[in-house]
Amino acid sequence: MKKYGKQIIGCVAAAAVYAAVMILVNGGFLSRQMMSLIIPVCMNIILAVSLCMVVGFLGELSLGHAAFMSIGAYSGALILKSGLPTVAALPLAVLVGGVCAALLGLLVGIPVLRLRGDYLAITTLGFGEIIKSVFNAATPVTGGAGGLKKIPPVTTYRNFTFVYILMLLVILLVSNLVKSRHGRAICAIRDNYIAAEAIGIKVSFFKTMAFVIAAFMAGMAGVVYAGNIGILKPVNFDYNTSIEILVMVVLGGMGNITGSIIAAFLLTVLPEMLRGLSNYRMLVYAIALIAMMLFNNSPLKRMLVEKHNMRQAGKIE
Amino acid sequence: MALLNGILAQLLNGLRIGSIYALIALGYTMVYGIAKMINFAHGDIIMVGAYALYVFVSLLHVHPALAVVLTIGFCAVMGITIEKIAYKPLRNAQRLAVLITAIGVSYLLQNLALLIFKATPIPFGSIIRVPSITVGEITISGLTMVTLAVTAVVMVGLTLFVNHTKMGHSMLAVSEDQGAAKLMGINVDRTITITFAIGSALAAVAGILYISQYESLLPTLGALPGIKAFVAAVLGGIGSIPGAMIGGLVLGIIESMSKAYISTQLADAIVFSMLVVVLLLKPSGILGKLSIEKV
Amino acid sequence: MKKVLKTAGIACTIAMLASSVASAADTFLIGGVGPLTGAAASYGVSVKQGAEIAIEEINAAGGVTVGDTTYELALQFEDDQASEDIAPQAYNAVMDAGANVIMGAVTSGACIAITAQTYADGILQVTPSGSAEACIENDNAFRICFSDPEQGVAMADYMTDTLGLTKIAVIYNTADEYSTGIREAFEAEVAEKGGEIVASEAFQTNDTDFNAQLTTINGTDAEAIYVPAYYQDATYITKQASDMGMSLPFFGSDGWDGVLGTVTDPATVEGCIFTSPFCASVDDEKTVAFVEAYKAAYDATPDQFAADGYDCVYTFKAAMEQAGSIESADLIAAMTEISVSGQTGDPITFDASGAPIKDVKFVTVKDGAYTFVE
Amino acid sequence: MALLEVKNLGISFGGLRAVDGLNMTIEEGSLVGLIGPNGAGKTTVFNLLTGVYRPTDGIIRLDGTDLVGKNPSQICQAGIARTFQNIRLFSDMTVADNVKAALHNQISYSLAGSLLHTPHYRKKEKEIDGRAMEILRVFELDQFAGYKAANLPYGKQRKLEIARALATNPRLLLLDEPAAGMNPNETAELMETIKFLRKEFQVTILLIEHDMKLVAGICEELTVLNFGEVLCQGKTADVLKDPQVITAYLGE
Repeated sequence: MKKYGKQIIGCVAAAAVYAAVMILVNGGFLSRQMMSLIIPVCMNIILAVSLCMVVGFLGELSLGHAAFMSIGAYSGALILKSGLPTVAALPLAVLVGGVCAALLGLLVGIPVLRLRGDYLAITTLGFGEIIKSVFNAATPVTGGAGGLKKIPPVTTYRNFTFVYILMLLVILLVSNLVKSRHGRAICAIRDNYIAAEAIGIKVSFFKTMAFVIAAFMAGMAGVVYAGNIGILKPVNFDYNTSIEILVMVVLGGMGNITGSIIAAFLLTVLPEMLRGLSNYRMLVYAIALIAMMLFNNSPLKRMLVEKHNMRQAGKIE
Repeated sequence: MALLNGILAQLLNGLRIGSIYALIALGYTMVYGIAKMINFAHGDIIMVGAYALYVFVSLLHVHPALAVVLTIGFCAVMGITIEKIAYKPLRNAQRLAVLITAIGVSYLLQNLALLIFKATPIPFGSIIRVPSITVGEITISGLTMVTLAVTAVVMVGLTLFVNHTKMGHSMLAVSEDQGAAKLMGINVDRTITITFAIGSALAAVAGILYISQYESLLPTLGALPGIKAFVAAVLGGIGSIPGAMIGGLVLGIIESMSKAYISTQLADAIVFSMLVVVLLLKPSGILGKLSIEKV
Repeated sequence: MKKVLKTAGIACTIAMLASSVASAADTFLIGGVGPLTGAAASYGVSVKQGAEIAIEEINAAGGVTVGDTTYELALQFEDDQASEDIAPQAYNAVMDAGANVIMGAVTSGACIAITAQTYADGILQVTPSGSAEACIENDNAFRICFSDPEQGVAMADYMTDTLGLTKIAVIYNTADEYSTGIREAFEAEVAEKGGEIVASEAFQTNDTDFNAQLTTINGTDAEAIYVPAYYQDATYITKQASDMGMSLPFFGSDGWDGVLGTVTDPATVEGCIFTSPFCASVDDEKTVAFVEAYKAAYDATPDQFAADGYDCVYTFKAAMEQAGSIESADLIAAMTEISVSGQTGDPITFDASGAPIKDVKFVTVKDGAYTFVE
Repeated sequence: MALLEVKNLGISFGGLRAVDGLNMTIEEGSLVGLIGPNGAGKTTVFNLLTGVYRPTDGIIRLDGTDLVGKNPSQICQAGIARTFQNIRLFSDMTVADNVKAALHNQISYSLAGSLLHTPHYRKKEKEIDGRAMEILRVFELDQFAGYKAANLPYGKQRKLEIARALATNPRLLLLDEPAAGMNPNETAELMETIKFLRKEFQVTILLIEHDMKLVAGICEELTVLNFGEVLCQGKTADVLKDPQVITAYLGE
């Protein structure tokens, strides 16, 4: 019964957020600046939640999430530009973007099977830079450094509903996955891969699977990005972008989907809220980031968590 | 003959940039090996070192030799401060938490520099003047030789320090097992603080040589060499001191060779592909120790 | 701190003026979008400062009179970090503040990222320095600077026709739209004129080491090197070339302007020639006045971005006066009828495509100072 | 036929011969002890049997199937489960999820079911829940099902590890020092549990243990290792009387 309670709360919250956004947008209560943030927030939530699966649940550090996003963005954008009616083009683009990114995920999955930890991290970073270079060089298809331009603006805040559903879908799929035998296998690998193997979990298979699913979702987010900004440039998918997504996941408390969502929202909106500080904006952002990380691991927060743990342990004794 | 000269010249170009990567990678590897964290702000400490040298020499008119010492001291103190404020409270947190904080520190340093020194590049002539050597048709730049020499000296010095001093032994112990080191009476906090001081001092040296080589100050100047040196450190086997040196030089040479003979457009892609290939063949880098988990 | 106060001051002024509609001098708000932080910050800062000089001049001279109303100009400049992702937010932030016209974005990609929205909003958009052709695709968009292909073609003609060079090497930034755009047009035009590109060497943004590319060029029979890139890149390239003992003449694009401020030894760029609409060291009256005002206010020498920003503001003024209205549609319609006497051209007029019509000029470094090539 | 057949098993690490010429047969349903001084190579034998290490030479057969060259997850599926000397729980997961993770191959459904939580998923999950609780109940861990594994006290963590191993439905269970770090009361309790689960789950058990009271109390047969080689094999009572064994344990 408790399980269903959580699901009901989730549904109500999702509907309430949707209603609130629609009222704010259509009622003209939002500034244009805030309206232009709606889609980026959704997109970043998709990215953060999908990366959360790799970093939080699988426990592998990936610095190449932006590469998956870029593959999705470019392939999806080519579909959007093909002249199909939006009704058909948009879902198709999202699907193709996701699939292309997933294929890259499979490719990246190969070294994933051999490498761990920081070596894997640097490899994913390397993959990202390779993709970026290739996009830069493949001018006839990608427009090179000048970028792929004139992508129809099909995922602006006017198409909020579509993007929102996509976002909910991603959140739902990831949180569903976590509460399943596949999710348990992935988490088991994170906690102790030797023990995971010993209980019959195929570590390589599940690692690759996590990467592929996360890549698929990042690819979809890329299509949303393409349809929102209208121009794709390889430089926007460098490791800094990957790191920004990673920051959301870590700040959200690794392996915590709700945390990732909140962090994605905050970190997208925060720099805009700080515009009033003009030149000091990024400085304050940096300080805020450090402060949030320090708080997350401060004695105060730890005390709260430990109290909870003690209560559990106390009950056992 | 012309082809041979060309190859030789490109090799030297590789050494020129590679020796800088190697020097930065030494700092990376040092901090990584002992504190077990990827210090993403390392590249920005190089930037701070470069600006500090500029302030001492051009604005305060300190004698260059003294300025070098002051710069190294300044960066070491800054490294300690950053460690105390931003990293130490996270000593027992997840490793990723520290990584993100390091990224925050990187943003902070870059934006501070931007506010203080503005975005326009500041020209700053080299304080190191060493004549080039010409052998046949090949010219070896004086600075390249200085950088190589400094990198080699630093590498040897670090190796000796780590293996033959009390502090060095503490560092090795901390790098093996922090908990056990603590039980053995080693002051882990102090050891890590000193590691950061040394790492930052190395970054300062790298900054000084970098700015002498390229002569233009930018708030973001540390970012690219920082990431390349990180790659170099991993390539060589992160945590290994000679590995950092080899990784840096190899990276520099691959970079200049692929620019010269394959494609300047795809040079970065080639460099990173090489990295992936090396790691697939040798998952812990050229000289890295493969840590096998005991079951 | 001064800047914060200043921004706060402007914000207060805007708020006050907005609340008292009946005040004698109404405010005409220019919404600026460009990088103030990040790697491209210097371009945005220059544009902003150049525009501020123009605004101060105009306001000091009594503002802009349109019909019966006199407008005081104001600028709200939002940071887009030269990023396509952030430009829309920056644009919407200035729109929230009630911008009447848009100056920006400063960089091409960010500019293209907001053109669809400015077009939908029907607002006059003038980019000071967005040189990609796509920046002015829409009817509401104009630019002050030359387009990338125009520059490339102009330099190719000059090098082949005027100087009679036939074997040319190119170093360009493969990750930069401006650089690749010029390079493409340049190489095509050189081929057209019967010249030969003997080497076309790429580099990436933030690269500082060009020895590999220069060594390659050294091994060819190039007679000159063309570098369509920014002055930082030019600084590194010329310095490293001179260290290698290369003596080939350098040619550049307008991004080279400012190179004397960043080289440690002016001898390394002595004799180089680049296309530039603006040269801070010429001694005509208008330039001198601008340079002095700029120096007094910001303790720096204005570059072409500053000049572009300056001209942008005067373009708005001319459009307001010509239109006799501050309605966007009227301003846009007036754009093709105006003639601006600016820093980067005198006169500057605009064609229906939104491109400026002004003379291409070549600047060279002679005895460590910029001068126009006669 | 014996359940487990090990013939001439050996492994070298560099020059070191960690296990050499090990022969061992374990009959279905028996409870066998593997003992020997520290560093004798007992855990290495476990690692060889479960595929963590690949033997340099020798044969391992489970019910006639060759296991050499298979990876740990394949060997687990073939029917060997184990616990670890240094407890390896999924410490950030709940007690219940630790066991459920081990039911991964027993009660299965598709990825689509996982992603969409289909009715089939619900049915199977219910089954998994039931089975997991059943197993936890055996170890009296059911009331802690929702707690993080890391928060359990040490003795219960050991129990949970055994519970998790049993969830894979093994034919052969390898226990690596199950009583390590337990007080006499806990050890006594553990002995009862082992006896009980042997009957309840009809599983054959091979265990490494230093606690002689436990070994003597429950093992029917013993194999004694010393310096990687078999010192002595046979019925528990006989082996414990063997002078060689006593020397190996107590020294000269």
